[in-house]
Amino acid sequence: MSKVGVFVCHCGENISATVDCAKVAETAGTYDGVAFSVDYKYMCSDPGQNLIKSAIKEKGLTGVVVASCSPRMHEPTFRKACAEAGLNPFMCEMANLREHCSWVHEKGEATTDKAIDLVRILVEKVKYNHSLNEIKVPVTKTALVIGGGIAGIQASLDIANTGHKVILIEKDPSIGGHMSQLSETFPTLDCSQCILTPRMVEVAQHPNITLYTYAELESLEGFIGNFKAKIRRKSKSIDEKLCTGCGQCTMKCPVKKIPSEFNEGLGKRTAIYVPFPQAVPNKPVIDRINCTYYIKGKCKVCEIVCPTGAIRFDQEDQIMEVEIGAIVIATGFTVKQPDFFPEYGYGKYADVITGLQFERLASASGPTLGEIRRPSDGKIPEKIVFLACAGSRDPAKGIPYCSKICCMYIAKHAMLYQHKVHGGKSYVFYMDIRAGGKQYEEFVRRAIEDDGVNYVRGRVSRIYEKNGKLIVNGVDTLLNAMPVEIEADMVVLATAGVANEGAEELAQKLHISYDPYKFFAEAHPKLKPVETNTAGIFLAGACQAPRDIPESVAMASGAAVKVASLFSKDELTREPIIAVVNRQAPPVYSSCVGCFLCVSACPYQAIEKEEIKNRNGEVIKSIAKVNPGLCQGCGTCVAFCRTKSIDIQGYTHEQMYTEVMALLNEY
Amino acid sequence: MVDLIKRAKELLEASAVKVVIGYEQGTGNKTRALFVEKAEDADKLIFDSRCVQNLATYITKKEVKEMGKMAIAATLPVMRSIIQLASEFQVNDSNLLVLGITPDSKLVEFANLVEVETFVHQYQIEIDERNKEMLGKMEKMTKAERWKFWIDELSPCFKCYACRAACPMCYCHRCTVDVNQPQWIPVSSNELGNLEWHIMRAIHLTGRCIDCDACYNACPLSIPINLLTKKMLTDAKEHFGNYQPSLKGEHLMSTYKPDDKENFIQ
Amino acid sequence: MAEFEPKIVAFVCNWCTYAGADLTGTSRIKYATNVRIIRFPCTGRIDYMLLLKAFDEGADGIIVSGCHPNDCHYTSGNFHARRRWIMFRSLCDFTGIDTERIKFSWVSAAEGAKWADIVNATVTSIRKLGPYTDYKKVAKYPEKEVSHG
Amino acid sequence: MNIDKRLVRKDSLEKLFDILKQNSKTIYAPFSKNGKTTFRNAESFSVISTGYIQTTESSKDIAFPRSEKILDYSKNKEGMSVRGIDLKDIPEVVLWGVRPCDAIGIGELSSIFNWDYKDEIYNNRLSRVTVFGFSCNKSDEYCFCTSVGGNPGNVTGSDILFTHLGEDGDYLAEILTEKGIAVVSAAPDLFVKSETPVKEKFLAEVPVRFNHEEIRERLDKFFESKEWIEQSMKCLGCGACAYVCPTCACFDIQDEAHGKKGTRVRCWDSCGFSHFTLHTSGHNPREVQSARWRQRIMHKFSYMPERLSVYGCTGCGRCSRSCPADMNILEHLISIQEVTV
Repeated sequence: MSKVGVFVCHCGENISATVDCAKVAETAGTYDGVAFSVDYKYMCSDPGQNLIKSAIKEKGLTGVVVASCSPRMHEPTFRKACAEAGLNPFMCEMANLREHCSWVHEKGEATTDKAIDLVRILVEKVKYNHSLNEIKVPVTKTALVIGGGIAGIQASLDIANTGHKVILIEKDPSIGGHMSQLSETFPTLDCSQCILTPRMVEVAQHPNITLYTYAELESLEGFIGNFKAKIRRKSKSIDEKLCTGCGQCTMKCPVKKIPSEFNEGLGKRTAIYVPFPQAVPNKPVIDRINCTYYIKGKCKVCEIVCPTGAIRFDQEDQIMEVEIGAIVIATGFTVKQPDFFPEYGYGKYADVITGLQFERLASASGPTLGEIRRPSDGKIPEKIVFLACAGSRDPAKGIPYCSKICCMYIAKHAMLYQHKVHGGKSYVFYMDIRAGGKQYEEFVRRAIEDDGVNYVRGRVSRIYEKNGKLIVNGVDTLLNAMPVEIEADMVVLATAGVANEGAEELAQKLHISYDPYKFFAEAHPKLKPVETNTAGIFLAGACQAPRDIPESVAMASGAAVKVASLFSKDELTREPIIAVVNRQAPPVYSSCVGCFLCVSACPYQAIEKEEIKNRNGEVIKSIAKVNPGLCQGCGTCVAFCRTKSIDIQGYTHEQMYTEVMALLNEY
Repeated sequence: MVDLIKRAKELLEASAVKVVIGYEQGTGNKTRALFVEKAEDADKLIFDSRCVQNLATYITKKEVKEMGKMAIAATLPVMRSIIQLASEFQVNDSNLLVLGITPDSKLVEFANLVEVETFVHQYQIEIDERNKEMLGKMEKMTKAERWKFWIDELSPCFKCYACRAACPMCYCHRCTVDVNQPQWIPVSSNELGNLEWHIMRAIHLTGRCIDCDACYNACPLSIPINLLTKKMLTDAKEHFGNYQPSLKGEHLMSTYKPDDKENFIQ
Repeated sequence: MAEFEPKIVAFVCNWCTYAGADLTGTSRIKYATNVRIIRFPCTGRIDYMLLLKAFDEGADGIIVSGCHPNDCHYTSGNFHARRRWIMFRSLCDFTGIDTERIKFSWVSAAEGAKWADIVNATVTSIRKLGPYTDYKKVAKYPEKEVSHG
Repeated sequence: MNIDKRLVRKDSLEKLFDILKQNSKTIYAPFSKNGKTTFRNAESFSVISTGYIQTTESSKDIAFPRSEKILDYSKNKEGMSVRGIDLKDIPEVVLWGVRPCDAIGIGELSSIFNWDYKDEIYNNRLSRVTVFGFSCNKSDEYCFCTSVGGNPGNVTGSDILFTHLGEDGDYLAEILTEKGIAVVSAAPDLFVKSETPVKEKFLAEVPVRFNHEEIRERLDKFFESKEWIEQSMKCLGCGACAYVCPTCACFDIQDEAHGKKGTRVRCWDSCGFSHFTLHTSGHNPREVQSARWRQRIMHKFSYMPERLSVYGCTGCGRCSRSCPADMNILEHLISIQEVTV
C-alpha cells in the first residue's frame, strides 16, 4: 500500500492568492494511500524542504507530491530533498499549481478545484512510480566549438587550457569573426585587431586545439558525452600543407573586382584570396563561384605562379566524422541587410551605409586606410548622420527587441568621426540611449560633451537625395516633435543585429530550440544562460541574442567552464527516463513479437535486436532491446508498439493511464 | 490444380519442405486450409475461386512453424501478407517457400521473397467497387449517422476475436486488448469497448493491412469491420501516397515525411 | 441553470507546450479554468488510446499539443505524432467520434499567449457543442439495465 | 404424460405477439442482419425473421448475457460499499422462435450454473423466460441433434413448442409447462382445441451420424491421441465456436474501475483462447491449440456427462457454421469414433 505525502506550497502568495491551499491539502488527505498532507508558505525553502524530509522519515512515505511551481523550475530541488531523506528521487512528482493554475486564473472555487484535480492526478500517478537509478555513460573528452569569432576563440582557448582537446570549426576561410572587422572598440577605443589577433594566433598554435576553417557541421548524432559529428570541410582548392601563404597567387589572380566580404563590400578582393592580412590561417582559398577557371574552364594563373604547386582545382569537399563529448555553439549574428529599409534608401544611395561598413571605413586596415571617406566619391563627409534603431525595437519590422550594441557603437562611430574629421558635424538620431555597462554611460557623455556629437531624440522618417546631399527628415521629440531636416553627406544605419541565415537549420541539426527570432534558446533565461535544452550543448556569444564583446567573452568562458566540468569526470550520470522492453519469465521472455517497427520509429537508433537463446545456443526469440546510452526518452516507440511491450520509465503506460483516470473520476 | 499437386508432391518427396499449406474441399460449400505432410495426401489440394481464406495467417502459428520448412500456395493477397510479414521479421526464405497462384490461376514458383515482392508490386492494392461505394456513402453521412451506424453494427460483436485470429497481421502473442495493466479495453463486450477494440485494430493495421478481407470473412456475425481498415487504406494512400508491402521495411506508420500535410493542427 | 463547464484534458509535450503553458503563467495571462494538463515527454509518446480513454471517462474535449514541426526536442517525435494524428483523426471521424472535440495544436515554449488562446478557443467551442453525451451514453453499463438488448 | 395440444391458426401468431406485447412482455425473437440471424428485442411481429435453419447465436444470452453487471462498488471512508443488482428488476421475457436443439441446451446450461453453487442471477433470469420453441422443418449438413439425443421436434426446454404444419399451414402448439399454460390463458381464443395431426411428418430429417455414448467411452482413452493435433491444425484459436454455442458457459469476472467507483462484470470467455489458461508465471498448461481443442471436445462429451450427467452438445451445428477455418465438430466427432486409438 502506498504512503504518499502531499506538500502544497503557497509560494508566498503566488499560489495562495488565488488557490485555497489548505483546502487542496485537506482534500488530498482524503485520498486512498495518502499518509500525510500539508500546506506551507515556501516549500522550496529550507524549512519547507525539511518538512518533506521529516515526513518521509517519520511517516515512511513511499511517494511524494509537491504541489507548487512548474517542475521545470524546482523538480531537481525536491527530488534532491527526497533523496536526502532516503526516498528514491524518482518517487517525487510535482503538481504545477503556480504556472498552470494560480497565475493564470482568478481567485475562486474553480481555480481551487483545478488545483485539487492537478494534485490528484499526480497522487495517483506517484503510486505507480518506481525507484529508478541514474544511468552512467562514458564521456569523450573532446569539445567541438562551432564558430571562430571572439566567442568561439575564447571558448576554445579556455577549454584547451584546462587540458582538454578542442575541435574548432569556422565556416569562413579565417577565424576572427565580426570582431576582426571592427576598428576600435568601446568604451576604451583600443584597436580591435590589436587585441584580437594574438588570440587568433594562440588558437592556431595551441596544442590542444585543432582548427578547421572553411568547415561546417554536416550532422550530429548521439548525446551528451557521446556525440558523433560529421564535419564538412569545404574544398579550399589548395593543398594547405604545401601552401606557404606567400601571396603570389592572390597578387596575380586576374579576377580582382569581387566585393570583399571582410570590407563589407566597400573594398575588392580576388577570386583566390585571403580575407584579410592577419587571417588565421593565412592561406588562400579559391572562391569557385567567381574563379574564371571554374566558370570557363581555363585560366589557372594561380597554379602557374604558385611556387610550391599547392593549387588543387579538383579538390573535393571532405566529410569527416569526429567523436566529441560537448559542443559550444558560437556562430554569432549578422546585421540586417539591404532593402529592409527602403525609406532610408539603403542600397539606392551609396552613401547610406551600415554600422559595420563604417567600422571598415574607420579601420586603419580598411579600404580607406582609416580615413572617413564616403563610398560614392571618396570625399570626406562634412555632415554625417547616425540612425540608431534601424530596424530594432520596431515591431512593424518584426524586430521588437533591442539590438543592444548599437547605442554604444554609434557613440563610438560619432566619436571616431569627430576625431578624424576635424570640424565635421555629426548627428545621432536615437530613441533612448541605452548605455548600461561599465564606463558605457561615461563613454556616451564624452561623445556628446567632449566631442560635440549632436544627439537628437527622435526617429527619421525618410532619407532622400537632393543636389548631391542626403536629406534626412526626422523629428526632435524633445522639442515638441519639431521637424528636423539635415542635409548630410553620409548616413550610417545602426541596423538591427539578427540571427544568421541558416540558424534554424543548424538548430535542427543540433536538436536545440530557438526563439521566434531564430536566436538559439538558452535552457533558462537567468540561471542557465549558456546551456541549451539539449544536454552537452552550450551557447556563447551573439548566436543567443545580440551581445557585445565583453558579454560574448564572458559567455564563452562560462560555456567553457560548463564543458570543463562535464569533462572533469570519466562518467556522467543521466536521468533514467528511458524506454525499456518488458521481460518476463520463460517461456514468454517478453511480450515483444520482434516486428522491429520501433527501430524505424526511434529518432536515435537506440533500439537493437536481442536474441534470446536456449542452453544449446539456438535462438528462441528475437526481441527489441533499448540501448540505455542512446535512448533519450521521447517515447515515440512506446506509443507505437502494438503489444505495449515497450514502456518509458517515468511516463509508463500505467502512469499515464492512471493520470487520465484520476483526472476524470472521483477518488 | 494439377500443377500445384505435382509440385507439392515433388517438394515433399525431395524433403525440400516439410509441409505444404494449401486449400482442400471443406464442409458445406466451403474450402479450408490443408497441411500436407505426406506426398500421397497432396491429391486433396484444390484451388478455385472459393479459396479466399488468407493462409498467411498460419505461417506465424507456433504449431505450424514447428512442422519445419513450409511451402504455401499463395494467392496475391497471401503473397502481399507474406511480404509484410517478412518485413516485420516474422518469416524468411529459410523457413518459407512461396508457390504463387497468379490472379489468372497460374502456378508460379518463386526462388525467394525478393521475387515474390517483385511479383506483388506489379499489382496495386485496390478496394473493390462495392466497398468503395459503401465508403463513399458513409462519407456523405453526417457524423451522427456514422456514429449510429457503427454503434449499431458493432454492438452485436461479442468479441470472439475471429477477426484477429484470421488476420495474418495479428500475429502478436499478446494483443493490446489482452493487456490488463492497465486495462486499455474492457474485457467484456459493450458498445463502447467494442468500438474501442475495433478502432485499435484498425489503427494497428494501418499501413500493414493488405485488404484481404479475412477479418470480415471470419466474423461469425458478418460485421463489416473491414470498412475500417479499408478507410485507413484509402486515407493513408491519399495522405502519404501509394504504398505496398515492401521488404525494405519502409513502414508507413513508423516513418514520416517532414512535409506530411494536414489541415487541422493549429 | 449554471453555464455548462466542459471538462477538457490536455495532452502536451514537456519541452514545448508544457513550457509554453509555464510561460503563460509567468506572463500572468489569464485563461479558462476548464483545462487540466497531463505532461508527456513528447507528442510521440501520446497514445491515441489515452484520448479515447479520456472521452470514455467523461471528458468533453481534448487538446493535444507539442512542438512545432522541426522543433521537436527529440528531432522527430512530433513528425511521428503528426502522421498518427492524421490517421487517428480520420478514423475517429469515420466512426462518428466528434473530432471537433479534439484540438490539435503546436505551441512552442515561447508561445505563452498562444496557449491561452488555444485553451480559451477550445473551451468556447466545446461549450457550444455541449457535453459529449453521445460518447458517455454508451460508455458505461446503464444503471437499470440488467438484460442485454 | 399427456401433452395439451392445440392448433394455432397461421395468422394468429401475430395476434399472440401483440397480446404478449400488450401484457408488457419483452419479446426476444430472431432478427436478421448482414445475412446472420440473432435474437433481438422485437418491437413488432414483422421484424421477426423466419425461414432460418438455426440462428447464428444461440439464445443462451437471455439468461447468461455476454456481459452483465453483477454489482457496483464504491470505496469510502468506512471501507467499501457494494450494491448488487436488484433481481426484481429482471424483466419478464418471451424467447420466441427457439429451435429444439437450443431449448434443450437451456437444461444443459442450467446444470452447469447449478452444479455446486446455485447461480442466483442466472436462475432468476431463467425463471422469467418463457421459451417459445419452434420445431425444425428444415435442416442442413451441420445439424446432428439426433446423434446427441435430440430431434427436430423435441419438446425439452420449451414452454410451448410450435410446429409449422406445412408451408402455408397452421401451427401445432404443444403446451408443456405452467409458463406455457399461462400464455394460453392470456390468449385462449388463439389456441384452438381441435384434432391435431401427427407432427413428425412435418419435421426435418436429421440422420444419426454417430453414437454419443460410444464417443464418450472412446474419449477415456483418447487424451493422448495425435488426432487432436491433426484436427486442430487449422484452428485459428478464436472464440467463435464457444460464443455461438448454446451450452458453453465459461465466463470471466472483471472489475471495471473508475476511481473510487467500479462495476463488477461477468462476461463470456472461451477455452479456445491461448490466454484462457495462461498463468501469471508465463506457464500455460494448454500451450498449444490441440490441447485447447481437446479440452472443448472432452468437456462436452466426457467431463460434463461424467459430472453433470448431461452432454454439453445439442447438435445444433452452430460452431461448425460459424468457424472461420471450417472446423466441423460433426466431422471431428465422426473421426474420433472411427479412428483407431
